[in-house]
Amino acid sequence: MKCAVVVFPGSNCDRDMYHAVKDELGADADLVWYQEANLADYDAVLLPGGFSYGDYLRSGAMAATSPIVEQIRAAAEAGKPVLGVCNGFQILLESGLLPGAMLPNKKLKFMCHTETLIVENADTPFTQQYKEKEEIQIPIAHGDGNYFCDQTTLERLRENKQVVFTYQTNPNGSAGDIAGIVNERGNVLGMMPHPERAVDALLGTDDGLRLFQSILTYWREHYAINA
Amino acid sequence: MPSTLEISPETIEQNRLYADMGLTDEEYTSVVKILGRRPNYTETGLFSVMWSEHCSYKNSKPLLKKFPTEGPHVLQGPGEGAGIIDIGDDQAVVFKIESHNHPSAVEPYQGAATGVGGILRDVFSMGARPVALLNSLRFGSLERPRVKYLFEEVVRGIAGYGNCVGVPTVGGEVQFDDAYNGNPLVNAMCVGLIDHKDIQKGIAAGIGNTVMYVGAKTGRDGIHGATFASEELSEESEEKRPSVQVGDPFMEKLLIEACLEVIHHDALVGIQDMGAAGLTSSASEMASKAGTGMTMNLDHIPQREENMTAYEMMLSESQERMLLVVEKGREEEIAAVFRKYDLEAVAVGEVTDTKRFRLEHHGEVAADVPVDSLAEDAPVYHQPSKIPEYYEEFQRMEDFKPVVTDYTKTLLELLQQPTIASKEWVYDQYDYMVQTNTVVSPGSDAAVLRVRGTNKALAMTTDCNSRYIYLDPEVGGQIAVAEAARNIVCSGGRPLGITDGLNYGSPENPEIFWQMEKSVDGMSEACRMLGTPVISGNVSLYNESFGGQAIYPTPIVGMVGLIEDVSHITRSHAKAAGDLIYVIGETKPEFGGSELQGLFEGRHFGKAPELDLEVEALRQNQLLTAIRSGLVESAHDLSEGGLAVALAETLFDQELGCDVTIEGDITTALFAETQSRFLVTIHPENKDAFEQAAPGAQQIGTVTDDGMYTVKQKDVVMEEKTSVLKTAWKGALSCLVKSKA
Amino acid sequence: MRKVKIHITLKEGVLDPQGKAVQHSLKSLEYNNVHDVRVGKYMEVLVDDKEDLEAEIDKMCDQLLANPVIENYTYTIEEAG
Amino acid sequence: MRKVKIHITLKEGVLDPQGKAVQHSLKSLEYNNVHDVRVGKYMEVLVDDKEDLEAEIDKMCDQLLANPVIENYTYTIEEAG
Ligand SMILES: Nc1ncnc2c1ncn2[C@@H]1O[C@H](COP(=O)(O)OP(=O)(O)O)[C@@H](O)[C@H]1O
Ligand SMILES: [Mg+2]
Repeated sequence: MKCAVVVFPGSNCDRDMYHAVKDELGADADLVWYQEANLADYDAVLLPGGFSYGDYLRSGAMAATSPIVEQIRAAAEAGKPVLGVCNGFQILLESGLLPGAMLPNKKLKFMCHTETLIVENADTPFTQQYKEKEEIQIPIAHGDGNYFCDQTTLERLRENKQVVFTYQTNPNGSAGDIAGIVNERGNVLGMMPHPERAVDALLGTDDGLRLFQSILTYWREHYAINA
Repeated sequence: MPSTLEISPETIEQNRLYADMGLTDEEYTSVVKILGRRPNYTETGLFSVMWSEHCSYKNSKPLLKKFPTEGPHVLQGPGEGAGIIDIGDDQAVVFKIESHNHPSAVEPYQGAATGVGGILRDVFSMGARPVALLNSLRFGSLERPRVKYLFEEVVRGIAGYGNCVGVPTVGGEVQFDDAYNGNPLVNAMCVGLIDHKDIQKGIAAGIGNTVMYVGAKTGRDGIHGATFASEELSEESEEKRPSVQVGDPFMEKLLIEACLEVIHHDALVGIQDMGAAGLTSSASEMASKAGTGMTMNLDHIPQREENMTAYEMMLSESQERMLLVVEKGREEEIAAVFRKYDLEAVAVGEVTDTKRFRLEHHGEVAADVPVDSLAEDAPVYHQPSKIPEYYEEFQRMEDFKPVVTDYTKTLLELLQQPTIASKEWVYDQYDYMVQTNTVVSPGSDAAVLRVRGTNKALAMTTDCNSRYIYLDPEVGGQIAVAEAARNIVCSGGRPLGITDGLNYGSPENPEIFWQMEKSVDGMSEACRMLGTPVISGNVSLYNESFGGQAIYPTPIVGMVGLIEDVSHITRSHAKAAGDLIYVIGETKPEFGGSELQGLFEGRHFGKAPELDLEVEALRQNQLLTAIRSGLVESAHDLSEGGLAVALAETLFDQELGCDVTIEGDITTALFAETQSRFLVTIHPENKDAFEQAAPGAQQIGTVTDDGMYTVKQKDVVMEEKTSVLKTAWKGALSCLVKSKA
Repeated sequence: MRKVKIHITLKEGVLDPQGKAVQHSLKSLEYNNVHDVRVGKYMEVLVDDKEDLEAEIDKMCDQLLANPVIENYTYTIEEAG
Repeated sequence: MRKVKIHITLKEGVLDPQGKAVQHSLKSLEYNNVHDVRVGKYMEVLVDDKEDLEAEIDKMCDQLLANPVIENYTYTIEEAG
């Protein structure tokens, strides 16, 4: 499996994502500059965290207008796994690949610490290796992580099992305690917590590693045989 | 086009306009002598900024000479953007601290943010990737609304900048004391990693080479405010006022990536950040260091505002700018690297063999001065020093003997003192994990980062108990270094070296100069004894509030240590019930400058605690050896609040309990701040081996699983739920911030 | 040249954490007559005039300046001074 | 009840990194006629009317809503709808 870690101006978790996939998971990965990328060559697309365009205007808004978004959309439509973490999630929201929007944390402060997440749907390309309702430890680090969508959308997300992760104790005011959601098809995941920061027990938790392993397994089951 | 009427050299002399810019009469006279004529307006500006304390260290140079700066592993001592120390495997650690006190007092968010931006540039301009940020903060009493505002905004500013550029803020310290009511301190430290072969220098070598400007455009930011008070200029329009420097961390992030790419390009000759005194200092220092000269055409400087004068451009402190020297004819190759990041690299000048610093603007010569006269020939002052009255009085005083009636209540109160209370409210706002190397995050003694691809790790800390330094600058200076080293050692690291952030009042006050002198002496002695050379630093003087009340002398120590194997990494938190608790070091009734004294008396007086550097070094070595032999579960230095506080902090993480028996005077045993002490927990099976490794260590009790903090003598002295202590400690700071002033 | 003044406000029904915080702070400063605060953005954009300027500004807002999921926008176009 | 509409803008000469970034972004979206963008804040504050309302709003702005070191403010007071 070959993963593209898309680097926008101001991305700053790009290398962390790269190391997680390359060194800890053992998959192929490239850091690709947003202007030069050809995502058609990749099996999975990873949008890292950080502050693309300084988070000016709205987090993720400016990155979402760059031409590469069309390639990300194409990858999603082709059924490839697309993962957006933190700023990556915000970019997915701003580009309409996922429903909803981000507001500032309800306490208006940036916060950084490890949260307990509950795996709400263990049947996605990203979560097969977890058990449903499993509690996992994953760090958060964001200022705008207060997920918002209207009531109808929230109900639809729940009905379709699109809510993948929730916070055990809501840190930021997110609707429905949402920490991560997938699109209807299930192959585009956006989440505020950072699984790439949770791949080595030396740094506190490796509960995020299974997320990447799930992607790899999914890819093997669906594509590797044919490839 | 230029609408500004330039003030004539005659007027500058007659109206003593140079004095508004900060030059003394003698300094002005020596400028005239150097030039063989009167300086024009721009030239006067160049000398005034370059000869300011900030750039020339004219009052502190004689003191800085006392620091030991060499060691077998020092690759770069003071003098460049940051110091460098070898850590083996052809890798090195780069670090420096810098103050941004005055900007933060005026505009705390931007002041702190741009402080972080500046120190980052010092480090990546050496070719190093910044891997960590730390800070050291001092504020007055949180009961004051203005102080509360400063505190909140400074923390937000540090977070806003550091989080955005993606460099983890992994540690620091915050202390609160009335001495800082009018003058907060904001010192930021950056640590970088570099491969030896990538080390860059800020030199303008190679006659004919091109000088290039990269980064943000130049505006009228931070130009020496005093100059605008002169009558001639006040007639000019409102828009000519200098404005506060605003940081753009997004631009900085692009600069970091682009600069770290461009250092691998063989067309690059030299690179330096534009820090204090902006273009003037970076350009003239690069030429001066290389023994060359430089000519710049200011028409080419990217400008954010219209009609900027040469003076304004040269003195602007706009942020996020870098100056490069590039091989002639290869400018485009360099520009292409920056273009990828939407940054423009513009040719603005050329390296000459004239040893002169020459500026052209609108077809005229705006300045032409010998380049060395700006940097190396700056004046040096040996200020008079005098022992302060207060010090002699403190030395004569009887020892302060606190009377504690309710030990538990006193402990609870101490734990809620803002200087002791948990700093989680602060560091929760910092992304301390980005780059995924942070093994020990804020909340332990020192922060620890692994060095990816190796088995090594780096420990880092900032420390300075300025109360001790106020009471006794020499001993206090020793303690500051020793305490930093204790924090490194407790984490499993061998101290490598320090960067110093010297913050004082006015050096022209002999009593303050005495504080400077003595504390530098103390720090130097400790650095020698502990084997930690000074590789970089910063001086910030004139930290006084309007009433002339100087801050406590606050020479901050930023220290980095090397942990040779990640398995040696140790935290201050006890790990398991059943472990044995030891104290290394005996305790004396020392309360001068203590938290307890502050709590009971509302001020600090008397003698500082004593320090024996030989004993200190010996104990540190013993503890480090024990840690490396795998004998230690947790280690914590005893600092503010003494044993009672350290013991509580050790238990908080897992809310464990303890069963401890103390000897001698209870108040002393619990709350004295005797130096060179450690609190250690070990696994029972290592008892003999540990006692051999740390001969003076005294077992005082065991860790328990009942969640009760229990201290006995004959009877029970204290008994409280650890969770109750923790709640008080954890919530105190946010409570103070939220409370209505 | 024209100066476009754009107001971007949160849609009704979208919680405004910033507004709430400001309101709370005003209250603790004893401005007891404050009933509600909403915080939005205000932009001044300097553009060359052209025929279909309004259509273009609409597009800018839809495409980038405002997020239709949570925000509304209004603007006025003035002669640039 | 009154609705106070407050505009908070950066003082002239103060760097506006956000405005610069938005401008740059608009440019890459090929709005080539955009010359400058400045981003500020817009607040709507609902207050009870009182005699010295203007003085009070000034005080609020100075004390909390605007940062006088780098920002200017203006406001209008309207009848609340
Ligand atoms: N301004 C700050 N920024 C980041 N971390 C901080 C700050 N202040 C304190 N901390 C962290 O809180 C912990 C306790 O700090 P402190 O009480 O000063 O420790 P010590 O007394 O051991 O030096 C340390 O891990 C320190 O790094
Ligand atoms: Mg400590």
